[in-house]
Amino acid sequence: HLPILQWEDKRGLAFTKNNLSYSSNALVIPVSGDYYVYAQVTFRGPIESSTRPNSVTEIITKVTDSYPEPTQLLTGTKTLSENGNGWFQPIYLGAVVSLEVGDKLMVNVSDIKLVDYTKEHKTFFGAFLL
Amino acid sequence: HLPILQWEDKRGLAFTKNNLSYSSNALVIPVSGDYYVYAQVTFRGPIESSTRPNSVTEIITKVTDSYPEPTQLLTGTKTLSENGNGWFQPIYLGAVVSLEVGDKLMVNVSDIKLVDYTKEHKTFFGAFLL
Amino acid sequence: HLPILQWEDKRGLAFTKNNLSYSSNALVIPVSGDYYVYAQVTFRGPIESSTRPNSVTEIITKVTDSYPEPTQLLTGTKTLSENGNGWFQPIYLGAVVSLEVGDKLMVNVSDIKLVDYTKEHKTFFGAFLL
Amino acid sequence: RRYATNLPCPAGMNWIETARHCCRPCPAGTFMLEACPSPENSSVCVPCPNGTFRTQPNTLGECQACYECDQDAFQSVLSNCSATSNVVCGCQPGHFRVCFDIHCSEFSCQKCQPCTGRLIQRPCSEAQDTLCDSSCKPNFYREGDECRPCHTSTLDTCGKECQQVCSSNNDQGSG
Repeated sequence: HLPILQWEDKRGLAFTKNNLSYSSNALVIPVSGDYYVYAQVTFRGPIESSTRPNSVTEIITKVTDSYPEPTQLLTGTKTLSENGNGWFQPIYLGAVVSLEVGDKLMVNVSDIKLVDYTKEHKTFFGAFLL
Repeated sequence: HLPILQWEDKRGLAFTKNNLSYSSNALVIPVSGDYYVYAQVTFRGPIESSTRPNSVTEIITKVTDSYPEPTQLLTGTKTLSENGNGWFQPIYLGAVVSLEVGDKLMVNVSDIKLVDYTKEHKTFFGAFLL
Repeated sequence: HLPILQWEDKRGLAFTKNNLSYSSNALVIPVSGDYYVYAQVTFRGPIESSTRPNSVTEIITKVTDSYPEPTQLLTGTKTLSENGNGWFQPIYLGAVVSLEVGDKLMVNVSDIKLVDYTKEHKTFFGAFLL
Repeated sequence: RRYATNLPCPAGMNWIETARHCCRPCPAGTFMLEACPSPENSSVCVPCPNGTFRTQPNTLGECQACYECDQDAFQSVLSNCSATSNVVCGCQPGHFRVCFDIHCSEFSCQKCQPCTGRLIQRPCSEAQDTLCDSSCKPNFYREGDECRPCHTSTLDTCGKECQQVCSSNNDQGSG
């Protein structure tokens, strides 16, 4: 599986409301229902790396007690065509999904080293109950 | 008009929740109100094709009994610069629109052959009442 | 600071619903709470211009009476690799933010001359209370 | 006006929606945990937790998260985040700043060019790359757009340009 992104959930704009809680890299669903789930990851090419990847991928995944395998809910895959290494590529995903209490939501990415973690308003993750 | 995408609404991540029903390629609005409407289409370059289009376009369109012409609600247009044909380009659109009961929502694309249908978490379409 | 986009809120797809009002380039928050805020800006290369910028940026910003400086809420930055100047690049942003009554939301862009204003379904901005 | 009108507060005070009166802002480096019970009293102001900051007096309920410098893109910390100021990032030694737009809100750090075999007209700095002299240093000859040391040339690799530069240096040397 693709590596899982870790999230800052205390400082600044990060907040977990209506008792959506965040633990071990996942948003934990407090009550069953339809949620709008969204995430943006800004990928960027570090300047010196000789090889630029062909593509970057972001996947919002669900792990649930009722099924041993993670389920891919939403996927954004983009090939890269910038030459040189100084590139930026944001991928936004969002949709309504049905979730059960206790379900866990995570964001997987093709390469954690390419994620721009420097500013909270460039890479973010959240959900709200409809 | 651009060709209309067809949607699988029975299996998997079917989005027909809160009695939004789906018929002849369109989401049918069950009750008037403001809806957040969204869609992502993942376009990809078919391997064998030599020519790559200059751009890809996704449009969320509304057809309503009160007006003979379809109305373009949201549009995403992206030029392509990847060389070769193994490219991927997701386009996400989402916004609040006022809809009447019976209105139909559809997704039009510049070229149906370029749409990545293989996985429902890469190309999806939905709406929810505010 | 980056220039602020102006919005047409009277005609067409005006997004000022559920008494969100719009004044001097900003959406004004009528009641405190958590809002899903979103905006799409379609950038395009003006035909006559020879030089293409390296990148385009869209930022949703908050101005509040409680703090003398604007706060960047959401940012999308994309480097460009299309050659020539007839390019298109949409950037969509959306997330939940906590806002106070009277707070103002604006959209800043790296270069106003590159914004495709021609159609309201290509560049749009809105919010709704959860 | 369609939303509750805020009564204008005297200079130096902010309207607090939840308390429905004006309060004096908390100083920079803190945030407002509890609004003042009345305009004459002070609010409960709490220092920004580690990793957050407020550069200005405010009546906000939290501090802003500090940015981080992009180590993978050869950025360096020019000044650390403090309770009253965000981190300031620059470029590691031997690198210069490449801005992504005219505002330079985003930049990456690129390796300075070494000017091998040339004199340096302007050294590399945070803002711009080294400016190399267009001509080669003494004892260096031009090969394409490179300057190569004479001692590395051999009889069969030493073309016209090389012979002009390197042999005349030898004459001077032995003369």
